Amino acid sequence: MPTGADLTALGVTLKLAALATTVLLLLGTPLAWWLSRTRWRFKFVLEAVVALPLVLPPTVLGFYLLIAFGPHGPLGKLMAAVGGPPLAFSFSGLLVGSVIYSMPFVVQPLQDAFAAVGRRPLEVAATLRASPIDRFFSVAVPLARPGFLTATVLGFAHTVGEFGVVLMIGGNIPGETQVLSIALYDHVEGLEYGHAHWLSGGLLLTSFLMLIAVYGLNRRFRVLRP
Amino acid sequence: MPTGADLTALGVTLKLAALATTVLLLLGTPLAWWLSRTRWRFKFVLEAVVALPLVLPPTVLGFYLLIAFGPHGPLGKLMAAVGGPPLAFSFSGLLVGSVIYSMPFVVQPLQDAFAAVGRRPLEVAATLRASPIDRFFSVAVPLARPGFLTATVLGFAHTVGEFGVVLMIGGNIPGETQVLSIALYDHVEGLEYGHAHWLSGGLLLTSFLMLIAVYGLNRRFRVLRP
Amino acid sequence: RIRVAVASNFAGAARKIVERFEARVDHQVDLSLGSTGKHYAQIVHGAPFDAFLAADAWRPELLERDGLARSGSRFTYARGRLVLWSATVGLVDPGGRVLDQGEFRHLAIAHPELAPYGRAAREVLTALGRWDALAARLVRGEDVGQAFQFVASGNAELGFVSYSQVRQLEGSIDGSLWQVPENLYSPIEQQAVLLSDREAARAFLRFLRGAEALEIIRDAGYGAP
Amino acid sequence: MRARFRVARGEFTLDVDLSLPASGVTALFGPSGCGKTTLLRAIAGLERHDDGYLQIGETTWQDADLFVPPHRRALGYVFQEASLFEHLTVRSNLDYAANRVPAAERRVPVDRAVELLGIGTLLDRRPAHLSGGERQRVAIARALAASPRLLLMDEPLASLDRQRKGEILPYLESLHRELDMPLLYVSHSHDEVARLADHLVLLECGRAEGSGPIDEMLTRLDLSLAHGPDAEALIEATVSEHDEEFDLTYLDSGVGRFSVARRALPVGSRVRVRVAARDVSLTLSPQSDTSILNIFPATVEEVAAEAEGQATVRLKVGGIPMLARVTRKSAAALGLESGKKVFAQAKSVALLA
Amino acid sequence: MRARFRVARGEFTLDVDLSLPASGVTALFGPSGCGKTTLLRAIAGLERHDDGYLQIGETTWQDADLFVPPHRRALGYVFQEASLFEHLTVRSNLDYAANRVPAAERRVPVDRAVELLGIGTLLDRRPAHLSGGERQRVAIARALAASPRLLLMDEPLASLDRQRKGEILPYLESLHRELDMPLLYVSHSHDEVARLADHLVLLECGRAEGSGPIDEMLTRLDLSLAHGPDAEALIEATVSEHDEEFDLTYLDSGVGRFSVARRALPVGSRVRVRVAARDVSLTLSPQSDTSILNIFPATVEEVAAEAEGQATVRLKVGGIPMLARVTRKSAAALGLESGKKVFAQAKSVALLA
Ligand SMILES: Nc1ncnc2c1ncn2[C@@H]1O[C@H](COP(=O)(O)OP(=O)(O)OP(=O)(O)O)[C@@H](O)[C@H]1O
Ligand SMILES: Nc1ncnc2c1ncn2[C@@H]1O[C@H](COP(=O)(O)OP(=O)(O)OP(=O)(O)O)[C@@H](O)[C@H]1O
Ligand SMILES: [Mg+2]
Ligand SMILES: [Mg+2]
Repeated sequence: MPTGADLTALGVTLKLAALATTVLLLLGTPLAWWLSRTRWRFKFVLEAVVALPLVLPPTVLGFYLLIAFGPHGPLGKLMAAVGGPPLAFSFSGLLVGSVIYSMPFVVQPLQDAFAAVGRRPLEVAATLRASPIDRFFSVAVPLARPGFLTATVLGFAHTVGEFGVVLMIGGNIPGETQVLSIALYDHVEGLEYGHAHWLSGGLLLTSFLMLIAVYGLNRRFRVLRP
Repeated sequence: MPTGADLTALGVTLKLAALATTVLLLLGTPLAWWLSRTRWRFKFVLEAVVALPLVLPPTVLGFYLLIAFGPHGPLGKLMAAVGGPPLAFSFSGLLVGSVIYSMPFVVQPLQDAFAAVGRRPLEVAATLRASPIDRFFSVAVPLARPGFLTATVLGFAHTVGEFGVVLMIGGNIPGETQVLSIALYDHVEGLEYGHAHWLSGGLLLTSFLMLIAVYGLNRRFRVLRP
Repeated sequence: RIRVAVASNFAGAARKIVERFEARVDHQVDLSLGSTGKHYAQIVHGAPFDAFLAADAWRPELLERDGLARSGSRFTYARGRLVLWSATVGLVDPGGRVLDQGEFRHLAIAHPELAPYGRAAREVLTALGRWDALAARLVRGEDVGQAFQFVASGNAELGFVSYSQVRQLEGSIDGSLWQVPENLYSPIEQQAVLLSDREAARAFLRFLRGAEALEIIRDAGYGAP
Repeated sequence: MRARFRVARGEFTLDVDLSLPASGVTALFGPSGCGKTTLLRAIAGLERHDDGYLQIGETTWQDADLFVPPHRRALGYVFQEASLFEHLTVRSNLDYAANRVPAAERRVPVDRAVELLGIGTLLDRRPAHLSGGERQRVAIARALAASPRLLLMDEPLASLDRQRKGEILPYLESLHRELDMPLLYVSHSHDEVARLADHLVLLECGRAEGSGPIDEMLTRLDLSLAHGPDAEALIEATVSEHDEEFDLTYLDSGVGRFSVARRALPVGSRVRVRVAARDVSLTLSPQSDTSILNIFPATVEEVAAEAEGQATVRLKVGGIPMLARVTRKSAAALGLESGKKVFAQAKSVALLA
Repeated sequence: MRARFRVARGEFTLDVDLSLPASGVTALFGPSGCGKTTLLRAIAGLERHDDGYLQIGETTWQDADLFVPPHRRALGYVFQEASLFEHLTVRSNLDYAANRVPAAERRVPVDRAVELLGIGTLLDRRPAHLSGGERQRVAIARALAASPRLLLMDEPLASLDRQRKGEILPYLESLHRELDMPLLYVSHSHDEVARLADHLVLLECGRAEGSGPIDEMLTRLDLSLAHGPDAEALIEATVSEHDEEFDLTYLDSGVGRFSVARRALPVGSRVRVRVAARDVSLTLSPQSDTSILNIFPATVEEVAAEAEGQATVRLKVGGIPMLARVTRKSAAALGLESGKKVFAQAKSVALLA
């Protein structure tokens, strides 16, 4: 049976995953769009930078984020200067960490999907008086639908399971930064296997149902390509 | 300066990432192809299953794999029955674990890319006497190039940085299952910060150069889509 | 060639001991660092370790009880010493009164249920009557290693860490610390067990109990068993 | 060649059962959305419809038990929409086709196709860097390079200029003659069909309204072709003589001798003559004081009323069908009815070479 | 309307400087790959070429400092290739266009466009479920529904059957008359151009070989149009009388009176007459004993030699240009040269309505 703490952790997890996915899409979409359109010679450098955080083990990435968030770190100083909340041991910090770590899973599929849209539909929209913003939302986004689905699923799932970064910068504060993955990890570490099985099963089932809902719904809206 | 152990770990890591990426592409490509073509009503269930391992924290996933690989686990028994090598605490085990964990990052982009190819080019190839296998390799694969790039980069990078699963099922055995991410983690845990910085920097730089090479080369072969 | 699973917090000392050991005898030792919980799970599932240097006494006991460790081989190889440490000079006074005045936002401890140093920290705070008052300001690392990083990076102003960790910095951070009196917490016994029957492993554990190793352990900031 | 298909697609149903000659050019003609593309795709095997039958010459490609997949059918298909491989250069597109033809079946060298379609300068380009017509020409060249046993073309010349068409059409004509490569051809252009086709299939709303040799099809009053303003008859003829003095060329045909404005064609060459129904008038006795040169005795086969007081008369002239468009008033005045003997005068005829 | 562009693309360079009428139908004519699409795209602003100038009526769309982006140009563009939004139904494709037109500028109701193009039954379909011609019709309807100030069409009717064309063409003609919607139209079809265009631009290898009113362009001997086998002249005329007895219709034009086979058109309607060069013969004195009804006094302007012993003669008849194709031998015999007075006899003329 799940404890109250588990349920709290579930709440934090869902909130984190939902927010992180939202932020990832909000940041990743314009970036992916730009990457898919630009003819900038050095865009491949930026592409590499986006994928880079992936190669660091999450705990190590978390370690460097911790240093960056600290009072002497660049992000810590920045936040202090603008009067923002401290990032370490806070939900905002988790959000930042999760976003950095999951970014490539959102940007890459979106970039591919935008590239696959091609120029023609956007040109057509332009001749039909659609402004750049208008045609982005009315043409590019709907046609890049499969990419958004992939980006959302990968971003969300990865944030739910993400663990090392969160462990390192979160401080495991119940209700604030204790997410389900940590709770689950703790059960395994504490040899509470029964509990761990229960929680894993629940997490898998919930996620499975969510994924099925997402993929199942998507079937109905799939764009046909001849 | 890197120690001899670090260099050994680097070797194991590169071997693991290269092999895992190869296996991921070998398994993921047919699966993605099938998913992108089938009209099976319940394919969304399979799509969900592929994405599922992501939501478990890697150590927890590793824990379950450990149980499965162990002498009493289903996979362990299977391997013993067919006379295969034991999976737990072996390089083969790491490979299996990494493949399971990184699978969605390979299957999803490939599936999207195959879907974006559309039916027409394959029909054309069929009328030009290309057999199904022939047209898969001569048409679908080259046209799905961006998807392969994304799949390879995400799969490779994620395997390099991947850590929890490997730590759990590998047992951190130098020369066999100690990968760079674990060595790096050990340095951080052991407060050998100078060492950790050095290693992170090296890892980032190497990966950066590899990514740049991949993306940069890719620029030249990009397929134009009107 | 033997494989030894070692708790991460003992990594520095373990490496030095192995170095001496290998110089002395014709055996080689591979260290696998990690958390004691993970090592335990791995050993249960057949990990090929010959000896286990845990961060606590509980997991070795379990292994011995379940017959996974050689019975009678278990012994305490080091005793952890808890300190209240800050990376800021002068923040922590030698009497620990900073805990009462409370001019800090975060106090880092290791996981009180999972990590021996976390349990000890909780005992100290309880004994001082500050546990409930400070509960909202606690940040918990999975193990004492993370708790240390919280403090070292300055994100937590102070925290309960292992003296061995502070020693290992060798003054690269001019912080301030309070050696917590040992009567405020039950001893942090780090125990070792023999897992395999191999002579080299026995030899290594013998060496670990020897005077030469003891010297290193003390020097690393641990109390002698 | 026998093709029977039944395809249901929402409100649209294709239901055809055709017997077509196994050689020559067959045109598929019909309004937009009548099922031409659907039929071609079924013949190519790109879509599998269970209730179908397809036989080409001796070979069965589909019946109740058998379905030969498209890559074993040795077809060439020029799709209605652009269909080049975007990842390959023009040259590689052509090679893709040529390399998959067994050496023994190679009949159209790539070079020949390149030359014919005038795409020699485009070989190193990617399809995205071609104009619409250029893409279409490459697609035709690629289909030819596949040395098919049956060539299917879905409006291949729609985006080409007249001159280019003029160069390609004779080659397509020669294909079936020289290489015995039958051609099934979708076109909306009366001109193209009149020039190229030996056989015509008229599709309408998914049904084959008719199918037969082109000369018959054009003049059948039960079909729509004979009723439009462009109703016409096609007559095969041979150039028999040039008249230097009057600047005329004489053509001999089953109908009789045609005189047309002089055209520099070698005597003996086979041509087609197109006689528009509205250029044909009828008289009961041969008129001698007329400027009209082409006058033939004919028999009325059938009379059909048209809109605006017109009527279309189907005639047989020496066994060959011809159409005349007259007013209903004259039809009545002349007492036109089946079997009536009349004289058909063609005011002008066009020579298609 | 003034358009100047210079576009370099590999070996191809488009370099044009055109002044076109700001109303009416302008046809862009030229062989495949000559730069028609490139020009349309530049006019639409889909590609930005620095060295360009474009002015429509009073409005400047591009000059050295200014570049109005395509979505502010209020154009309609029918692309050469299919270009429907695959993610929207036919209806939503049309609405996409209509919804972006400010209420004050709405001139073509969606319903009208749907009806005209006969796509009423397709409204709920996705483009992938349409036939080629159906897609093309939806694209035209969508461009119309955008109520553009300038309509650009890249071979819009290529994939449509003759009947459908016959329904759409008059509407396109009416657009510029009733709605003052100028049309720039790429076509390879002589027929379409002859019927529709007021103005013709002849492109060749990226250069404008010529540009002017269609009747002049067709008869200019310095251009290729006058030299093919299909050289022809277009003459504007008015239906003036029907002759019931001889079944003729009389047309009055600047050239004189034409007699053509009777056609049920109201007296007074404006039509075009097409006179093919090969149907025109020349005499030095008016012949009276000929069957040819259309004989006009003319002045030779220019004589150009053709292949195969032929020559093309440009005439002026009452100020209106006309072409005659004769043998070089006759040209010499008649002493044809600039200024010579002759009589032109048109054996047959076609009425385009
Ligand atoms: N991206 C490109 N790179 C190089 N050459 C190009 C490119 N795009 C077009 N061209 C060339 O420019 C010329 C003009 O192309 P354009 O599409 O304007 O021709 P078009 O007149 O529309 O021909 P069509 O009637 O065949 O559509 C062609 O010769 C074409 O090969
Ligand atoms: N997937 C589909 N679902 C429903 N109807 C379809 C589908 N595909 C085609 N149709 C309909 O089938 C009919 C035949 O289509 P087809 O493409 O064969 O026409 P076509 O004769 O080739 O026309 P065109 O000359 O316009 O290319 C059309 O009415 C079309 O609307
Ligand atoms: Mg079609
Ligand atoms: Mg074009």
